[in-house]
Amino acid sequence: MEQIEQFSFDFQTEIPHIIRESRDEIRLQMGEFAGPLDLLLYLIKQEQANIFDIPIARITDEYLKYIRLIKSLDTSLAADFLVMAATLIEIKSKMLLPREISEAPDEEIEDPRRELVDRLLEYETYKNASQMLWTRSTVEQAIFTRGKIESDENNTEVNSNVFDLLKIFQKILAKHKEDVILKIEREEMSLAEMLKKLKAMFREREQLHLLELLREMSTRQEIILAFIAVLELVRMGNVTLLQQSIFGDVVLTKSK
Amino acid sequence: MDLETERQPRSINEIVAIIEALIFVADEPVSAKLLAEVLDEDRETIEAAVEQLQNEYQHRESGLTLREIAGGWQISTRAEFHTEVRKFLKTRPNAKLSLAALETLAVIAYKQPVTVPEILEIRGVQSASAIKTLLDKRLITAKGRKETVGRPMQYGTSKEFLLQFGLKDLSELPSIEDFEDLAGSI
Amino acid sequence: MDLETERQPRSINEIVAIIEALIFVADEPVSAKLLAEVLDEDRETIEAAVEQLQNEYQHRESGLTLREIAGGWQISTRAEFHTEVRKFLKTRPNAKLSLAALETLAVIAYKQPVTVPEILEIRGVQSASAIKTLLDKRLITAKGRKETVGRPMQYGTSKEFLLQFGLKDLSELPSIEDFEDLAGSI
Repeated sequence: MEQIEQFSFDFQTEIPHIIRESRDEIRLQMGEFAGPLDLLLYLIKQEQANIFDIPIARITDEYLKYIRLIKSLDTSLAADFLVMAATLIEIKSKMLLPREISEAPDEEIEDPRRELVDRLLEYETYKNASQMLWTRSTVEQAIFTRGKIESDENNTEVNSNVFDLLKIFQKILAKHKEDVILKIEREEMSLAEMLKKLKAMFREREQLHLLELLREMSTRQEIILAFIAVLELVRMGNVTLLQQSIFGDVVLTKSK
Repeated sequence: MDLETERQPRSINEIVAIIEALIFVADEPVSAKLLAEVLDEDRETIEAAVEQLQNEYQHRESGLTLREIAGGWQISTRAEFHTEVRKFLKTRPNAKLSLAALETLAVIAYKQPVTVPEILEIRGVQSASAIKTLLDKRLITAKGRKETVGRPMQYGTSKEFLLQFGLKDLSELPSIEDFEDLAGSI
Repeated sequence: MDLETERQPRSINEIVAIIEALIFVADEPVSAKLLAEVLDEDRETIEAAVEQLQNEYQHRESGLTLREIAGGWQISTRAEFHTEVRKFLKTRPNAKLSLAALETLAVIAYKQPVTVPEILEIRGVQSASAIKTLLDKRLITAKGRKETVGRPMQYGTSKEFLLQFGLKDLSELPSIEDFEDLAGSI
């Protein structure tokens, strides 16, 4: 049996929750929330609030308190928690605005919390469904199929899907890349050879742009060598360097 | 090639026995369709035979059971003996999916085919590593591309999902409305 | 750890059922000694139970048999059904591939049309037998000759490939970009 997941949890005992230590101190218990909606739902239930009438100011404060606790969370997830924080603050500020007296008093004023409530309800639907899946898989783990028999011997073969193709292809390419790099390193150039190469280039033309020259080099090693070779040519008085503007390209000109 | 033509008609008990043998040697659930093909019997005969076999399994006080899963029939141990089986195999229960992976799987199961941005929309959080886990565990699979900007990949559940969650087919999942009704209560 | 001590004594039928489950899940014939250990029952009880189980298998008109082999017990199909069993094993879906064939298929799928020397260059190993397997399984097909020295044959994936991998067309193959959101996790 393969073991992949690093952390597991138990729906009955390991639901993450926050323990209030004192007025200002809260502590996170058991793992992480599955996302900002998960946390929000938890806070609403904790406050025993009605999801259709969320006490937005109180919940926002609680939410922000928690956000401070999860600073260490990996950044991609933290971003999603922060987006929710911004949404909550926005809703809170809208709720604080005095309700304009509507031209038509019967007209239904859109509750700023409306969209959030819809999202929470949809999220909770799937969260409930995931609990059902958890229960099913737990039951299923009590059931075993037969052991290996003789006719299974072709089990070296794998049942594959398109993702296997992609993964395998990427692996081959990665291996291939290593091979190419190795090949180049074996054909390492010496400084003398690089000097020779540059001199040959200057035999054909008067000027060379440094960037262009370096771009022609295929490895870091060659780039460094080319740079040293250029400096060497300057030192020997074979070429002069000219930079036409600050941060502009450097032009190598053959000395007369 | 086809020597089958001259064979004697089989009795129902013989068909039941052959079916049992085939389901046993198969390394995955066997559909009634495949059984009918291999035995060269019609579908009704096969279905009646499978039903008889299942009754036999139910009435014997046996350690095994015959059940329909992932579109086919499979013999497996009875759940009540899991302690002894596990002790014998020296296995522990499989590592469970993380909460994030389970939620993502629930969204994919009920919304399929569904794209990564659509999952993000519902869960409110990036689900990349959860999707990666589900792909690695073969619980989900590609279901073509969505004809929209960028042609994103769509995901759906796999046969492995049915196997690991003990489902005959997707229609056996409770309807999403059941969970909708639960949401917002408390 | 050992909670076994407080368990209820098992009935003989229960022992028989558990033994059947254990023999069923085992990869190798199971000895009475091992069964006695796992069940924590004495050897005589186990031997009586195995005998009872064997009688049941003999008297049921079943497709399976319980046999003693290499000092242990094993469930297998009855010899008289070997024709059907063999026929069945041959019909198994051929989406299964060796790793070498899968690698070659991956290269062909993503690089098509591609020649044998090009595949060799990418994989770094001879792929002739893998290509033959793929041709036999109709997963790849010849796509004309390349206009270069020796005019080598080019290969690409077939319609059967699309079918077996559940793709509408080649544009549905997952690409590296599809995994950019999943990057870091792959």
